[in-house]
Amino acid sequence: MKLLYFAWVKQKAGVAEEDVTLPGEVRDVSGVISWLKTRGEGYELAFADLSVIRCAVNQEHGDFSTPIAGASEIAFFPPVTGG
Amino acid sequence: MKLLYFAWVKQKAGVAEEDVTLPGEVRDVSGVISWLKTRGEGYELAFADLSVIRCAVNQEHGDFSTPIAGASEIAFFPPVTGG
Amino acid sequence: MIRVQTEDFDIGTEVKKLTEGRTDIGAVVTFSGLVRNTDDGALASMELEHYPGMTEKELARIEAEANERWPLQASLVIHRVGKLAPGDNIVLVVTASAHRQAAFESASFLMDYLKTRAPFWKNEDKGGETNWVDARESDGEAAAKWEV
Amino acid sequence: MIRVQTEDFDIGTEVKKLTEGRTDIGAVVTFSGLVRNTDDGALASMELEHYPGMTEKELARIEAEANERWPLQASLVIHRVGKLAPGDNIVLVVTASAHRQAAFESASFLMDYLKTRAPFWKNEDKGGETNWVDARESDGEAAAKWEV
Repeated sequence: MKLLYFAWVKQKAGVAEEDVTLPGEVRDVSGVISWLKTRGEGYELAFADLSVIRCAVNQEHGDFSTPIAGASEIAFFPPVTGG
Repeated sequence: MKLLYFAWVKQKAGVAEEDVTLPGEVRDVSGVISWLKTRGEGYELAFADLSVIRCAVNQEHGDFSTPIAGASEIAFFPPVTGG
Repeated sequence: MIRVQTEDFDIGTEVKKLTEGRTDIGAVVTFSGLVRNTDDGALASMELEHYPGMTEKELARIEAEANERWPLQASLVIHRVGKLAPGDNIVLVVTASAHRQAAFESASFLMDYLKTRAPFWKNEDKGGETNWVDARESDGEAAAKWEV
Repeated sequence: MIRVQTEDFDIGTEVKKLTEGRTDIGAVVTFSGLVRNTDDGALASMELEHYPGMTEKELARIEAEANERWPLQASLVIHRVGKLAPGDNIVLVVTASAHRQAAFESASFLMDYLKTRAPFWKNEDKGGETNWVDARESDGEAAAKWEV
């Protein structure tokens, strides 16, 4: 599973992109976040306030309840500010 | 007093611009139109349907009740179709 | 700024002139109107007649009204007159503001007012047979929605 | 049409490419977004980060949605990425239709959706001190008004 991080989520997590093997019991995006927060202080910092975390599963906007079965790419980022 | 005509009002009246001396009793735009209609068939034709006649007094939009005292230029035209 | 002219205009050039060297503009909206062929595809050309003198005054009034209603950094209205072919530019409206809502709304307002108040008349030529274009009722309704 | 690029764009050139040789377009609306200096005037530059792959897909989705909702003859979205200076162009949206209402509304819709859904993030540089720009609540409200 490829995980991607953007903007300040990337800076706080201290990583832009990584390949991980998720535990079998992780079923949705919120499970991914819970698992990430056990992996170190950077992730804890990045995901401290979930109200400003957005996600995409396979390059489509999702939410914390989006299932990850079959997904190859999950991204985490703040609300977008382009345009 | 300068009178101007545009688009099909000009074509029907058969005149683009003319200098006229209005009778003293003509007080407003509707008076001008009544007077013009006595002046020939072209004017009668041009002003047959007043629902599609618009006017400007001194280059400002007016209506049939706009007074003409002090005016130096009155224009008659169909609803505008620019843009 | 207001211009009535026979020559064509270039949207990019006009926008650059308004924005160049400025860093207080966040949003620029342009509207350009083009000569569209009639549904029967028979339009040969179109003649834009106008009321010299009043045209400039009316466009300036409409532009001043837009600048009163919205916080604009710059605005521009160009309207062509004379003979135009299908596909040719007719009119250009440009509005620049700090934020996009003001730029969008004011450009739309300028066009709605221009369509119902600026003294221009279109005469279609379908190869000899000419026809004065009728005003559209929807234009009157579009302008009316801005009255408060 | 969708483009994500570091290079600048020229509005006039892009509009000409969309309209040239056509006589079925009556109205073209463009929106361009520029880097506006911050209120303290201290902005040195701005870095536009994006999510390659998803950006293009999301812009294409938004453009397809606009073409479903309005009868458009042509549409274009260009978004720049990388380092930009105050006054630089960021984004261009162009919509072309037979009539002006469709062109205005679809351009406004494209910008509202782009602002809330396209994965771009602005990082301001005020001479060494960098800051990720916060999303504006009003952008969410602007996008929400298009949901039916």
